[in-house]
Amino acid sequence: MKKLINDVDQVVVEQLQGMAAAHPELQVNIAPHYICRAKKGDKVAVISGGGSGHEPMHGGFVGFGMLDGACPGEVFTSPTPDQMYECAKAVGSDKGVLFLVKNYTGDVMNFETAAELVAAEGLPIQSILVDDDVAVKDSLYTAGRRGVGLTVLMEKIVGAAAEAGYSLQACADLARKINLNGRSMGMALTACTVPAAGKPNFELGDNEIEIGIGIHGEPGIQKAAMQTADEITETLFTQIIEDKGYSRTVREWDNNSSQWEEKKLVDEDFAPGDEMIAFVNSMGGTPLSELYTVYRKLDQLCAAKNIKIVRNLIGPYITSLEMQGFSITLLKADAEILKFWDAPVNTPGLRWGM
Amino acid sequence: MKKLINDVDQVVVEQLQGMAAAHPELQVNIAPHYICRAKKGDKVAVISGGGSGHEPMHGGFVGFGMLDGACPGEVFTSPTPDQMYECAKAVGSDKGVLFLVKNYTGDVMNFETAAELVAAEGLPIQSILVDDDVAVKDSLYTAGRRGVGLTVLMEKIVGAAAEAGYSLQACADLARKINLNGRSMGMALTACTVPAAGKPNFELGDNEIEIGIGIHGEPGIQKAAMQTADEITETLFTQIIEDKGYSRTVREWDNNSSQWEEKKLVDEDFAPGDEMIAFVNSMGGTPLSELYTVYRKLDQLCAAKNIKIVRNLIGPYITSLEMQGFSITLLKADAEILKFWDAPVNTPGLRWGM
Amino acid sequence: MVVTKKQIIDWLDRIAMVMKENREYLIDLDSAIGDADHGINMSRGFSKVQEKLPELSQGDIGTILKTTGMTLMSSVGGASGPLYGTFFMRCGMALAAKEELDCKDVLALFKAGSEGILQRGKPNLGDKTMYDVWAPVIACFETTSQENDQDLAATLSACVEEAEAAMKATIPMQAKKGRASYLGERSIGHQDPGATSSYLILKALWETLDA
Amino acid sequence: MVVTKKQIIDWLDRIAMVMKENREYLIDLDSAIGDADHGINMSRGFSKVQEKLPELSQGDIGTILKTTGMTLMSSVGGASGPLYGTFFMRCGMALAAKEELDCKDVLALFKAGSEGILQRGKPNLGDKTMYDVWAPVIACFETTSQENDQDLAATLSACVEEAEAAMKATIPMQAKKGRASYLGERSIGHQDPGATSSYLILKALWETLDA
Ligand SMILES: Nc1ncnc2c1ncn2[C@@H]1O[C@H](COP(=O)(O)OP(=O)(O)O)[C@@H](O)[C@H]1O
Ligand SMILES: Nc1ncnc2c1ncn2[C@@H]1O[C@H](COP(=O)(O)OP(=O)(O)O)[C@@H](O)[C@H]1O
Ligand SMILES: [Mg+2]
Ligand SMILES: [Mg+2]
Ligand SMILES: [Mg+2]
Ligand SMILES: [Mg+2]
Repeated sequence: MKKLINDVDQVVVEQLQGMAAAHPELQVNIAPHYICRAKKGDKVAVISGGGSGHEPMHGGFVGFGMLDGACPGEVFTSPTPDQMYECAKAVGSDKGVLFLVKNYTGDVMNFETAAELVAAEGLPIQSILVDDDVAVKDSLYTAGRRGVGLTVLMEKIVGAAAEAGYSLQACADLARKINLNGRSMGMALTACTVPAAGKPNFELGDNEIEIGIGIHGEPGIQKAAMQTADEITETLFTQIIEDKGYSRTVREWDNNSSQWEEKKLVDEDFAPGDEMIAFVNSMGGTPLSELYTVYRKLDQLCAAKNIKIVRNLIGPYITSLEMQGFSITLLKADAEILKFWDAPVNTPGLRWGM
Repeated sequence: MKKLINDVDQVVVEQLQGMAAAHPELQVNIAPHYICRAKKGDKVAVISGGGSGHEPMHGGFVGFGMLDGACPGEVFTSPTPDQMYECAKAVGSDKGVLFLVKNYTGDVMNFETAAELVAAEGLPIQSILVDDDVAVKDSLYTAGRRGVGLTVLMEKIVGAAAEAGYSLQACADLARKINLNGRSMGMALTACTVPAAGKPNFELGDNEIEIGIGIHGEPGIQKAAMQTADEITETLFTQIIEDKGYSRTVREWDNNSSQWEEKKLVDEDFAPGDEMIAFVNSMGGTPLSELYTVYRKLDQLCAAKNIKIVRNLIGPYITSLEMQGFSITLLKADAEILKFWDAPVNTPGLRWGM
Repeated sequence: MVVTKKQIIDWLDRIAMVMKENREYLIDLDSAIGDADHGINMSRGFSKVQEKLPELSQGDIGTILKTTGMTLMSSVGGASGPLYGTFFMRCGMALAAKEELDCKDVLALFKAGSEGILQRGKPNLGDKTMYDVWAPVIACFETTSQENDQDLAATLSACVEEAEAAMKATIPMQAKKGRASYLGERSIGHQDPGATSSYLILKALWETLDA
Repeated sequence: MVVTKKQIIDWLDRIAMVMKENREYLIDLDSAIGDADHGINMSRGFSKVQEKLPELSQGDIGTILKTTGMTLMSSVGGASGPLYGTFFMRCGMALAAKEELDCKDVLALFKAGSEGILQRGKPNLGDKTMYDVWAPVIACFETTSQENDQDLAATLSACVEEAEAAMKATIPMQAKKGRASYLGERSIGHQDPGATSSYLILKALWETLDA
């Protein structure tokens, strides 16, 4: 393992110290770990978090028009409830706190515990799951679809809505709508190495790739022989576009009854004529040039299905350490979504309009 | 070699096609290869170029406030004079054309030939070299210092000056000043593979790194045993900060006499109290998280030397395919430089203020 | 035979040691069907617990275990953090104010802890999780303690054997909960890391008492 | 013995073939002290020249060589693009309107080409570049052609031997120009890729005439 680190046990802390040095406009808290805006806003506070190793997500998305706070766990390990609780206290007002949570068992359990603590503090709280990874096929026999690329788009769009004065309920509704209209899939050319583990999590031969990879260095759904960029892009695109009617039961907090409520939510299908935000993401070690090779094909495939890409995002935004590979996310976009996508954002990881 | 490509002979073309699809506001020309703004401005046209494989540089820096055109060669191979010539005709007005050229034998010779062609066309032309890589020690017994990280800062700052109406001469003077006040050094944890070559250019053991790497996959100045991020950062920082009075003879075009003039240029030293733009760059395969670990140390080192980092840029901006490693660039910044650094920029690869 | 407060402290101390010793092993297991952090998470969490043991020795057993749970909750992260956090918090709540534990108390401890896992993670039997260790261990405890007249040593010894078998029985299972479930059939043939750490926790208790 | 226009065309055609055959070899040489693209650059450039040969066969030798230079200039890139581009453009200019070449013409060709390299790249002898092949070759050509009464076959044969020796003589040199110069002393012990392609170009002419 060769990495630019000093001590495997200090990687997260030292990265946070680097963030603090580089971005004085952010407040970086070390014990417990969280990054938040320096000033509490009179608005819904949008907070996300998850294991480290996905940079710039989430800490790099804290700032105007996006997140109010981010809670990084150890590398690929969910953060703990005290982080989200302290972060919520730092940025949350009576307008409420919205958690955006990627659907992993650990994240869900830790954020649920945190939500209970925040609610006990008397702050209105809502928690919305992102589960956009079509590589996971059913929710009955698995922990359900994982939260991957769509998280970035959701944080941008919902962050802009909160900035514009949306209520907690309206922000939650928008986030839920985004989740039901966005889907992703990823692949890996190489594995990655968690610093504290010291060796890669799985082995890939010189001619092998993993299809349906998550973002935690776990093996994908299926090993395959190496293929051209066009072939791989078509595989991912087809899986995303043909995925229909995924249904899951999620738990959302009810601020009136102060308890969790189960909700059954069903994806909305993609259809010809849809307008989309297309997001081609690097897993960390894949250079931008290769993403453009992928985008070229994605653009052709969308055109052939009469799907109109109206916005795009191309680059390393939700990564898996130094893993080589990429993911595609498609989000069906209506006027509300596009308006908040286009709204100004100013964070270390995503910036436009200001 | 596992890469997201289709055909080793088509990588550059297909990336350009991807750029064209993703960024309709740019004009992407295939024969010969160049990327330029859709509209010719009534201003100095700033053009750069070089081998491909350094994305987002240069093509990703075409847009408002930065480049007017970029000419990508084959991977790690200088572009040919016809590219710069055609690009200059596409975006150049009678305000003149400024070439920003990284100091590599190939780039210099191809851009010189192009400058002669542009001059013959009757357009005022100027060509400024970037040679900021302190890993190369003398210019007498080598091809001279290489152009590396400073190129990105120069393109941003000079691009903004051109946007603000600076004359060709003023743009060239500013570019020259930046070159004499900015220095860089890089290192690699891994080699990278040129697609058409099919195998890495050099081998590094599990415990080896290359110090003083360029951006073309060539071996560095010196192999070393693996070290901590702090140690490596200190090595690069020290080399940059202690480099004094580098002198070289450059050739600049004289539009009056229509011939090349030799100029001897000497670097300005860094001193305590200096204000700097600090740029920590990923070679492509190193994830953002590790760059922040480096930045943490760089910030401490600067503070200890009473050097004030007043702006920073952290991320993969001038890369070497999928190589893992990083470079540090420090640019002494006066009010003029900071003003144009802060000015709005809107390109696929760098964006703020708009 | 009773379990003294000192032995509870020793147990927690031993778990920390065991998790350090088995760090690579648990990482390897989690590499195969997860994200390679279970060994890291467990040893980080129990090191934190270990650091707190000196100050903890003042309180009763219930307080010790509750604080252990809260410490795990805020230091482990991942899926196992809330699960083991809840496990120990519930143990503490079940044994409030106790200064020593008899055989029935130990059963109550496991039952409360296991119930906590069930509520947080909603695992079913056979889902290939740590619950696949605790459920059979509790059944075994109930039977053996009755058969052996509440003899803790004999009961625990049987439970450790049962736990080992239960841990190994996760190998042929297909994961339906947690990260391993994404692998579908590819999760078959690998031992569950959480089941393994649960076995180690139980065995550490037995070793503490046996010492 | 004279060189016909047909033979010039065959020469260029053969260079394209030779560069394709030696692509990996030149890549390997450039890997050691450069950026691994010389083989790619040369085979790309001469393939382009090869594509143009049918239409070129109309023109005189000067035109053929000038077009070759311009084609290389706009397709090779890197350092070798402008260098070989200038080399062949200068050859063409020196042999304007010729339909066949005698021994003195061939000397003029090499001299003009080599002069082009000198002006573009400003190499010194011993800098470990392609110029370290052309300079001794021209000296050898002058001596041998005089000694052999302007016998082209004998002269060229001697020049090919000289070129091979000159190419190998770049091995112990420390590079002072081009990308290899960055390596300082680490460039010693490796054969210069550009010197090698220059040798191949010369040898291809000899093979063409000898065939
Ligand atoms: N829903 C669940 N119920 C019970 N145990 C679970 C559940 N999900 C996961 N586990 C247990 O957690 C273990 C994984 O823990 P760990 O690797 O620390 O967390 P993560 O999976 O978040 O990386 C699994 O081996 C399994 O035993
Ligand atoms: N200044 C120079 N003068 C003459 N020849 C040079 C000079 N610089 C480089 N060369 C030649 O060019 C060769 C490298 O060509 P190539 O690999 O195609 O270009 P690049 O170095 O730009 O990648 C070297 O081996 C050397 O022979
Ligand atoms: Mg984990
Ligand atoms: Mg090159
Ligand atoms: Mg795990
Ligand atoms: Mg080369």
